[in-house]
Amino acid sequence: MKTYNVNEKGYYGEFGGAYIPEMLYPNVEELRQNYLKIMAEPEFQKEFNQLLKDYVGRPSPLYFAKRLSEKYNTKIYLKREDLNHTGAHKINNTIGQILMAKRLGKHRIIAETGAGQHGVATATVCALMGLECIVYMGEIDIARQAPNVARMKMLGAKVIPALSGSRTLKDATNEAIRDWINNPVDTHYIIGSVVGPHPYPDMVARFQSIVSEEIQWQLKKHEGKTKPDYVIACVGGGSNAAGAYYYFLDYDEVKLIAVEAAGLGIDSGESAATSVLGKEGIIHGSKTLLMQTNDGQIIEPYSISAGLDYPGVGPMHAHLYTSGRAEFISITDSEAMKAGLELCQLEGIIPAIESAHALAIFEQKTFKPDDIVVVSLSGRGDKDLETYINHFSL
Amino acid sequence: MKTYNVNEKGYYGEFGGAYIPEMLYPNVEELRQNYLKIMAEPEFQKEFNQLLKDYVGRPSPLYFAKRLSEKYNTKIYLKREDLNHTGAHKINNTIGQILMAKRLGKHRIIAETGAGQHGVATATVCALMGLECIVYMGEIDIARQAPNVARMKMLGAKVIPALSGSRTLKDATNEAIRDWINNPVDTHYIIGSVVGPHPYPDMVARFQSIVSEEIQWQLKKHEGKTKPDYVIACVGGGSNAAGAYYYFLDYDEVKLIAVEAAGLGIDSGESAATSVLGKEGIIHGSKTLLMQTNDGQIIEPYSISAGLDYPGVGPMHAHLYTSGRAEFISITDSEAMKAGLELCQLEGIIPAIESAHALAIFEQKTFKPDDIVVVSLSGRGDKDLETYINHFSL
Amino acid sequence: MNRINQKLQQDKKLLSIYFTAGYPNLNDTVTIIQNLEKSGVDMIEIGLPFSDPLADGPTIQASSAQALKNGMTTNLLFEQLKDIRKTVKIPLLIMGYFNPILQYGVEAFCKRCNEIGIDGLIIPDLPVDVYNEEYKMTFEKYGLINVFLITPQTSEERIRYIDSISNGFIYMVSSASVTGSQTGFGKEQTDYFKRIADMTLNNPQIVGFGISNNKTFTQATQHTKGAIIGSAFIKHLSKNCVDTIDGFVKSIEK
Amino acid sequence: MNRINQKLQQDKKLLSIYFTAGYPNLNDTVTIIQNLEKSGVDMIEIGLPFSDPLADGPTIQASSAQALKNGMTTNLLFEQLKDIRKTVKIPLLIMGYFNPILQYGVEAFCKRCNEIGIDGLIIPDLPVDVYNEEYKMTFEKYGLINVFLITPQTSEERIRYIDSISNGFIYMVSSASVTGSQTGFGKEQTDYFKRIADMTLNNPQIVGFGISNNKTFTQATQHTKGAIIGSAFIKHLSKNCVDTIDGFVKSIEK
Ligand SMILES: Cc1ncc(COP(=O)(O)O)c(C=O)c1O
Ligand SMILES: Cc1ncc(COP(=O)(O)O)c(C=O)c1O
Repeated sequence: MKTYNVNEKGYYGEFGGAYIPEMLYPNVEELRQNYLKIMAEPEFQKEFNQLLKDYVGRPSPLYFAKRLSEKYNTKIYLKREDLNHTGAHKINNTIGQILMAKRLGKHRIIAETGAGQHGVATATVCALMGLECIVYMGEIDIARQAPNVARMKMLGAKVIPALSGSRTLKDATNEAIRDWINNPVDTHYIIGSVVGPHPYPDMVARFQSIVSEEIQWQLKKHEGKTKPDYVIACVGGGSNAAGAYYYFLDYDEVKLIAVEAAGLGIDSGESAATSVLGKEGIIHGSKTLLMQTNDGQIIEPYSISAGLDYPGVGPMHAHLYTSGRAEFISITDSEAMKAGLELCQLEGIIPAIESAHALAIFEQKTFKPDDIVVVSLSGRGDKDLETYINHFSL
Repeated sequence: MKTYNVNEKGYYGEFGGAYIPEMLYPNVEELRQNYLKIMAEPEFQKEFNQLLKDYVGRPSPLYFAKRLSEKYNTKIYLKREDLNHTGAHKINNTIGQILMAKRLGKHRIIAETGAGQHGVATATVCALMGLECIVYMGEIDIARQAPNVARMKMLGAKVIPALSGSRTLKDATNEAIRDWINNPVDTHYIIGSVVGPHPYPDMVARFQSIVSEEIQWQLKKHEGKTKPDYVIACVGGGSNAAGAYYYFLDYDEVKLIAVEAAGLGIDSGESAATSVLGKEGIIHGSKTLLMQTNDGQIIEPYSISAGLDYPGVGPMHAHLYTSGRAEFISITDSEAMKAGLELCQLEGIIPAIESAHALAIFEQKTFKPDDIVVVSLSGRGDKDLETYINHFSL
Repeated sequence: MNRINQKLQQDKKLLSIYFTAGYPNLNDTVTIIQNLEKSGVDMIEIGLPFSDPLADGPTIQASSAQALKNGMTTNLLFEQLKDIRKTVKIPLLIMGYFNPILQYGVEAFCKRCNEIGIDGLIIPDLPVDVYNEEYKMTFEKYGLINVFLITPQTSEERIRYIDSISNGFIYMVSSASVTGSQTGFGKEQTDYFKRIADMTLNNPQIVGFGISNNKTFTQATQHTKGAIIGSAFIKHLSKNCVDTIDGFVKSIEK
Repeated sequence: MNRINQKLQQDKKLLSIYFTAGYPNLNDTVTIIQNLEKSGVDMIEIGLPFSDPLADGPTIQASSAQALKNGMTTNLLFEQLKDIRKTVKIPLLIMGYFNPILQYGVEAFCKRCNEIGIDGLIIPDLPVDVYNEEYKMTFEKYGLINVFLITPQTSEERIRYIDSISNGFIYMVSSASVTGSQTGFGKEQTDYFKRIADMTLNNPQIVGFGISNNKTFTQATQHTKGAIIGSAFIKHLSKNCVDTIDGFVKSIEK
């Protein structure tokens, strides 16, 4: 049987693996050997689920968006990860990883962040557990996601600007990896998406799989069936998509759509549409699709959305793309912004610009009136207010 | 039997009533005659509860705050209204009122707002229902709660600055009432707290009562009993407190603590501690306690928290105060800010500065180790980041 | 017989003027009243300023704020008015929000009005029923007429009820709006004036809100007993000194 | 026999120098190599610059970024090196991240290295197992020695495994850290050097990371076969011209 999940060697098809310097080997290997075992412990399960419920506020609703559905003449459900504590799906993963880190005896936590949501989610769980927290964030992202920087500071995290390269997510990730190399014993690196060396993509996908787990029983209540016709999610690294797809991966009747950031346009040279523009390569320890020159130098991506402004994609998604299991669609900055504003004004929900990319699909693609379309509303737009206000001169 | 609820005439003890100009009589009377009937309709109940669940994300968790409990050596539960859609308890009421307004055939909505949370919550439900929305907000509050102003704009609401008086919540309320006088036929005024003429205080309290309804069964799961020893809430107008107290009002064994804003200190002349500094009088259509000169002029209040910066208090709370049913405690700006930061760093939750006032109680009052203390975490602090960051020079 | 009732019996359209006590200057109160009477005004509403006048538009709001800033208080107003009846004969009403009166004490307030020679009160936020149940006796004891408002939205039934407990005139709000927000009357308003006139109530009606010049005064009084000018007069005072009151009044009645 | 193996047989402590190709100027590569050999350096690691050098500290990062900006590419580097063996005899290694090599094609890359006379490769993010399973044969076909890293955290078991598949030297990272982040060696490091020495591995060890002067060079080589200087040399180049290389090298070996 075909599977779109990881194999024992850490590969999705030909993508994945752990292309890491030896300095990281002990940490990554320790994690690889222990993550499944730890995740299976009843005590771990209990603590994880309790925190998801009482602290994060799960289950997040599966909300039937009536006015949006009317407008696009199909049945649109929004999976409301924006309602999670800290405002995005990212916290599902950081809760899991902080419990993992504690069981591995780590007491110093590092993370990279783009939109700042993963940084805030990491700072949050560190505060909750009383652990030291250092977050690397590109200088450009520090400027465009100021509210999240303020939140991290409030939560007691140290935010260190990444000053190299495009000064965005990719460079913050480089810095985090350097920190981990420099601090190999007491530090756990909480990666924020389904990227990085094995076992990160799989571990993060498992922590995010709660999203599709819930969609199944919630849809059952709403529609009497557990499987939607479509699941749509934006893809930066791919964690919200991985979570939303997870339990549907092996059911071909559930069509998966991955939405990437086209920035100023696929052919503009200012884009982050990895699947279209990328080729197989190695980034951040993983073999995957990435935007690169013929020479193998990584191209600095661009998107108005800090969370999608990444030149790679998780290996699961690289495989979903090349295998054709998921359809990949690119959405420009201005299409996303328009879709974001539309959701505000039709449904009273301000989406993160990342999530707005997923919503923009409805202007691109026509669905049937009785199609059940689940959109991963991966986060709320509070962090993006300034960008929205300026974009629309409100 | 003693009761702390409203009587048929709209009074809580000697407080309440509807001291309104004749211009408002038809609207208020229409509401008075219909609100209970409408709220009792199964169709209304269904729609209200469905939206609370799928749109707002209720139930909001009752979260056992482990590290905070350890620090103060008692059992502290946080009622997580901060996780609601739009970030505060305010949305419970606006969902209810928008459904009410629709049934009354209104298609223009006005609201006042202080912290902006009620304005955002109103703009949100108006977008959801496709109704016109005008929000009045004091000029000072527009400046200190900028993120919420941006959110209202995104949601398509028109924000009109109140330029008179202290240019805060009281004055925004005056302006909203003037608007209603000028638009008596098609407009519904969504008041944001348990203030204003009867039936508003009772109607808003009923919409907010979901909070204590949930506390009962959630506490049952956590502690095996439905009643806490203490319920603590901040009081601006008093709606989050009313919601958190509601089902406990008639049970004296549940001690109620209302926390007011002392601003720079009770005796500083810059304060909003209505119960201590107020006398019986009329404000915004209701007989209640309010801060006023000997001559009956309303005193301009002060608090660092825009949501507590109000010279009156709802009539229910005036009665809880004079009857001794609730204990009233005042917390200064700096005590509240400290408690807010403490919650960030112990529990990873950034509270609204309003809610931080309630949390500051633990430095003032000692609880027994096995006391079950429920604190209404009425909202999240995203709107307050700038104030926090400046206050602590982070 | 109360001066208001006497005045209402006169066979003419009545011009009533509202001003805010303590505005433009703290001690203008008596001069304004005297000048208004001299100019031929029929009735005066002395505004007791309030910090939060929620039924008033920007003009009266601003005058109230200024009056309070100038130092106006309830006691001071009574002090200024204490000898008013030595010089002024026309009906005088105090118009104010309920809270300052409540703080003074309703009975004490009524008593003081009576001593001074105030004839009536207009308290926009004192509801009819509360008045009826709690304060009617006190008002009557001190010979004060309480004036109620009606608006285009007030039901016929309620108008009849208000008429039944009124004993002076009914303050007919020209259109549902705060003071000062109209610029002229249209068909809707004149229909309304006529509709009420056709109800042949016991109490005559005097129109308020939106009267600013001869034209609106004439329109407003076509079917009613009189009209009240507020914001327009305050605006005049804000730009001209109290000596010009005569000119303002003449421009209305011309 | 590979030049690296020959060199390792010499009875001396080896000084190896890393530099980034294309830095400070695009065409400095050959001059730097020649000057290094003339100054008595034993071995050279030619850095193939990469946009995202995640195991490197700020100095090497900056030099890589500058080199790419100057126009360095894999092809150009090979072009610059094509006649290098006409003048240079000491062992030459290319040190680079895996992605540019992968894009070039691993086999093509190895072939070209072989043609030019490159002796070995250091690819920090090519894992031991992947090398072993996928690329070992190719490397051997083209006579290239692949150099693996070990760190203070590498387990004894893993060191023995790495030793078993190495056929040149082991690159011993002085302390777990990115390049350029040490300022001197303490007891911890020297204990670690000694611990590894006591394991009597088949492959000699050469220390890298944190060697910047005569003192650290001497410490590093007390228990090992040699040491590699990278960041300190790049820093030197950033402030001095390529003619001063001799002085730099002499200051290390003095
Ligand atoms: C709200 C939101 N959605 C999506 C993303 C993209 O991440 P991923 O592709 O891992 O879901 C981010 C990243 O910060 C985010 O904040
Ligand atoms: C988070 C929050 N808590 C409390 C309040 C105070 O209102 P109330 O006293 O009606 O709960 C506000 C008002 O804006 C608020 O935003």
